Amino acid sequence: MNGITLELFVMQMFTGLALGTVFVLMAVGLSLIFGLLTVVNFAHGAFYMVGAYVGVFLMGVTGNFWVSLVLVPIVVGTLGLVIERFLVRPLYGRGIDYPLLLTFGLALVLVELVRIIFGLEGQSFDVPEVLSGAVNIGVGYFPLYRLFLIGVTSFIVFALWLFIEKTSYGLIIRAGARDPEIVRILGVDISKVWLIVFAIGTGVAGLAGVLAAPMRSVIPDMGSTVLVEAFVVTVVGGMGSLVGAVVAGMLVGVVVAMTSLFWPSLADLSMFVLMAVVLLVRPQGLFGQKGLMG
Amino acid sequence: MNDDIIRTENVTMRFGGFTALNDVTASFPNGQLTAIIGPNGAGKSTYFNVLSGAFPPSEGRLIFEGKDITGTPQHKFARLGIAKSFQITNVFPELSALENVRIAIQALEKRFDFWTPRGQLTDMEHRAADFLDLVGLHTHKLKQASNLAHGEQRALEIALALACQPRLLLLDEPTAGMSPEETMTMVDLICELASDRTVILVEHKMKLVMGISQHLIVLHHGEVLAEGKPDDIRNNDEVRRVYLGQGKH
Amino acid sequence: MNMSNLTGTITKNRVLVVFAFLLIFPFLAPYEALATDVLIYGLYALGLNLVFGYMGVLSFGHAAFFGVGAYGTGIAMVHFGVHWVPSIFIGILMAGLTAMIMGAMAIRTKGIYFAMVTLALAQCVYYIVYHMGELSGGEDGLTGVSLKTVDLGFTTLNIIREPLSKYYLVLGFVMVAIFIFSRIINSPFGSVLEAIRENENRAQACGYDVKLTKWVAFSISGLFCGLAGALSAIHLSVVPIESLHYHQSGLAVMMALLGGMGTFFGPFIGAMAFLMLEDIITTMTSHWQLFLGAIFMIFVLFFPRGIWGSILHWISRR
Amino acid sequence: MTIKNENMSSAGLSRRKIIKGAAAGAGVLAASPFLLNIAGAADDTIKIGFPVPLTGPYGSEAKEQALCAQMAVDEFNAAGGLNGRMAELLVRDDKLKSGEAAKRTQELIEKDKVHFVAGSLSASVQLAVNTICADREIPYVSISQSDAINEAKNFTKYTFHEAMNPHMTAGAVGRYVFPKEGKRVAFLIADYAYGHEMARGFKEAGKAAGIEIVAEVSHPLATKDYSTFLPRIQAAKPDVLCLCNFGYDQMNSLKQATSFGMKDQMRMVAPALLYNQRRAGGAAAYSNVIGGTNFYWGLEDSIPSAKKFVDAYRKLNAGAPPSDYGAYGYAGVGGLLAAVKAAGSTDADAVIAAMESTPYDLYKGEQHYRKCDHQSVQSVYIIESKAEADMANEYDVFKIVAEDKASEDVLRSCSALGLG
Repeated sequence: MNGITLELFVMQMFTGLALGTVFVLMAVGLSLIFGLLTVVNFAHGAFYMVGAYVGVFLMGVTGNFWVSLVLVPIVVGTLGLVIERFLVRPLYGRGIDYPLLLTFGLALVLVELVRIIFGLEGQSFDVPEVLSGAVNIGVGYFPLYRLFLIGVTSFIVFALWLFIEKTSYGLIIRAGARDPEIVRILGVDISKVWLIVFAIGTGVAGLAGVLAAPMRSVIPDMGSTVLVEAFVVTVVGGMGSLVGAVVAGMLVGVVVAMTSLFWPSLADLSMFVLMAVVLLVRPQGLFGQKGLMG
Repeated sequence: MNDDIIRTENVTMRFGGFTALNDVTASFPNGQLTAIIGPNGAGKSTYFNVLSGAFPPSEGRLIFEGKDITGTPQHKFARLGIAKSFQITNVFPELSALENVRIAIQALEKRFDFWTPRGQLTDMEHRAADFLDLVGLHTHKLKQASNLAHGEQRALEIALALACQPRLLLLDEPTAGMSPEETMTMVDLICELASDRTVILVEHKMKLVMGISQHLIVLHHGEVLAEGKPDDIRNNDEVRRVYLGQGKH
Repeated sequence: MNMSNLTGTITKNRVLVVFAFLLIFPFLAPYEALATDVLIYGLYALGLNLVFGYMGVLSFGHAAFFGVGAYGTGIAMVHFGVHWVPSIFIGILMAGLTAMIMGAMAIRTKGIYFAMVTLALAQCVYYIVYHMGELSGGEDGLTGVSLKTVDLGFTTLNIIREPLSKYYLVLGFVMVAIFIFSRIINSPFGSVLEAIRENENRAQACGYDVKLTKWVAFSISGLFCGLAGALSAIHLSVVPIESLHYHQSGLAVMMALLGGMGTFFGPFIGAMAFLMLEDIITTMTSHWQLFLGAIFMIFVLFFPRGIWGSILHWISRR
Repeated sequence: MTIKNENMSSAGLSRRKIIKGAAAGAGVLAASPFLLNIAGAADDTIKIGFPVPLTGPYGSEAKEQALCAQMAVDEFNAAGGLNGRMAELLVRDDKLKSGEAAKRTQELIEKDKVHFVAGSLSASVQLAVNTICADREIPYVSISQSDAINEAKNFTKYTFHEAMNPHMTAGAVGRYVFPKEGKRVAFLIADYAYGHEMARGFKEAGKAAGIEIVAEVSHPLATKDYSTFLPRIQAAKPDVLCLCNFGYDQMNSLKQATSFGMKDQMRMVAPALLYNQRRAGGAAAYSNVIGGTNFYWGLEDSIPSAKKFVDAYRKLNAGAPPSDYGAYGYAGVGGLLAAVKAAGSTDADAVIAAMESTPYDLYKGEQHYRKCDHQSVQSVYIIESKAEADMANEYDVFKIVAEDKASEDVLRSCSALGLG
């Protein structure tokens, strides 16, 4: 290939990692919810979209990007909380497919509600002044906002890891993921744990939405492709694994970036090829437990 | 030992870092009722799952009728002549008792027949009915399995296992959760079944086991603690210590 | 008790019942193209129902079979000038082949994972077809699949000018498919599917190779959906790329569930309810998706048996 | 069986009931252009089917199209129709999906018995509707950009293309930009027919200007994140970057290119620069971008028909001016109705003959349909997007910098299309 220098290659690598951050944030929430609740949340993309719109709304009201950034996951997480409590919970014990089907319907409803409230046309959401522009990272100019994105994602992942590994709540979550019965016998109200995990997962999806909003257009359909990408990442990483979601998200980002460099028009196909390979070689995903998938 | 029906040679089973079975070598005499006993956590269920093909062992070999069948996929065990009942009731809940058994019979004959109407499978249905008679469910043939009483479901499960016409029948705690009357009926059934085939039983009710089995294997901490006739086991100091020691807690 | 006799009779003669109903259906539907759509989507949901309803495995990848069936037929007709009848069989075979490949990968996973993996694999098919350029038409879809007249020997149908004759042409294919489907679910293989739905472990212990059975059922299911796709290519004269999108898979799932999964009539009733409701609601509001999503959630929460399944349940309890 | 029958007829009944109720009940609904078929029209009405994507990402463009098309119908009716025969517009939602469009068009023809069809907002929908209409011998006026529709493979005598096509748009923009901005040109191309058609138009224009193509990157349609495609273009150091994509793809790639600092390094050019898209994307992302359009409301200062159209629209819409895609809807339906009047009948062949022979001026100066491919020959306007500071009001988003005069010479020749 002509015109491909080492610098371009390194730059592309970096771009891939930044791209991976959105994948990571989406997959972490999806994977967490699955790991504990065995619910595949088909509305995950819709929560991402709602996050972006709540961000647009809060920006309009407060005019402050940072306030929106903090409030969006709280608002979307609360929405997740309500949905888990009143819509998903009645379905536990009714077969593993039902929550999935419910969230599929929910996604349709959420998208249409946003269309009714915000209209069909895209909303604009500008990068805050301090984060706009590009900085020289040695191999070329890289958007500051994307560097910020890498930082925020690392922070969120680290915080989640601390929460799950180092707090007593996290201990319950880990135990509950292995055997909900045991946790119940120990006298812990597992349903409360489920509620919180669902809220965290959806909240992080909402955060991903608002973080992506300045780069991508904010439209009601924006969650649809992202959902599939998040599925691919979780399948590659292994369901229910935090590490898996992070590694696979980055990996998918880099694979997409490299394909974009060498065979640009096949960029959309590349992640699926990666997934097919993983399925053939290691069906449970890179970091998945065997039992979950068979 | 040519009269073994099945034996394990140096079987070790690990789950992650945990060793559930350690170097278990034991054999099960043909035509007899053998019981696997041991305190909780001794590895009984794991051993049962190795014998019935659910878990391929991490190490060691599984020999059935002189043939190495280590690593054979689960579904082939039924075709080899090894059938099992599960510890937790495991039937086809929304189907009738008769259909439950008929499907089990069909597994040996018509796995990929896409065209014959089910109504024409009368021969299979007759045979299924016979198995239901055998386990005492003749009055419940058309009842949906999930509507049967617990004991009846256990009986149905044994009928499912029998439908494979096994030479070796593996039963995992067949009387678990049963009332005393149900237990009596089940014990009678087990004895009857053992009269014309080899039966391996996992059980933790010592008394029950001592009364009906001809051979015993005692597991402790994933290893074979003792093996022999009921009387030998009863008088074995090691076994007494393990069981009595347990009782103190 | 009269009612349960009636349902018994219906079940026994289910193929005839469907046939009789579908014969008069275009006179009840608002317009013929919609009636034809009900046939096609009913068949599509029926195909999915083999794995979803009867075997209890949720697939979100059936758009791939519908789409490949449509593209296979359309490409054969447009680019290779193949007669429409063999083209339909080409479409079906291509769909079956796709199902075999996708199935071989997807059965390596279990339970809920299956839904995600089939979805992702179907998206993969979407992008592959998308990139086939001239052959598939890419984003523009495949146009010009026009079948104007059909020579039946004794008469010639002008299916462009007479939408009713197009309906009956499609019905011919659909009825053959329904007959075959009915035989399959009533066969010993059909009972294996039910056994897997009821208790996978038990079926395995009984001696059924569950993975192989799933793969076979998945592939057969793909054939039916492929026919549905092939017929849709002829019905619409175009093959849109979105017929491969996962939303298309979602349609079949919703129709099967609305009608009653695991019931024989369910998919057709579901397709009928779905498409007619859509037709009514879209004339009143552009927010059809809101109603669709809400109705679907209500069914999942309160009527998981679907329309036909709930009727059957209600009759059996009287 | 009985049960299912009841099911069916009750659905049919409720449909009728609902429709009656809606028609009787809501004057609001009757005024809405989307429900006109409900208020049952007399039998000799001239019916025009209008499939556009009311829902979906370009819903606001579609609504605009329907609104303007309705304006054209109302004007026709107010002028007495065709000897008293009134026209009616039947708007249907095609959801921007060609399958849905094919189905809706069949419905319009079979159930509603329309005489003509106009509409569409994407090439795929346009081609699908074209197939359906041509098979059924219904004249169809397409109002979105595409080159394929004029080609022999798709063209029939029933096909009319009111919108510009990518070849003429990109060509016009290229002819303006390349001599001015520099010869090193890079392309970012959405990987579908429309994207490649635009790139081809640019290259054609570039031959005369002697451009050097330094990078050509195609991205999948509807890509959300362009960061992986941009470094390569940046590394090639072009003078001009041609964004051969549309709508949200254009908006996203522009925004992200801006964040990579590329706007300071090269001139961004987007052949189809849309009014609504620019307003949704914000001034910052679009400022200084050069593009082409069929219409901008600023034309009211120089062209009488534009003034008339803009005034009429403003009266109906609280002073807001019409958009480019709205204008297509107006001209597509208006031109069709003018031909009906000229032909004195709704007979397809008579109307086609009238359309082929009659030039028209509805909103932007004179246009006519070229005989061989029924492409509307029209001027292309070159516009530059204003920065926030230069805008007089929220509607003041573009500056018209040049006009590429209407001429058959800028179109691909009839023989190149396989039509002659």
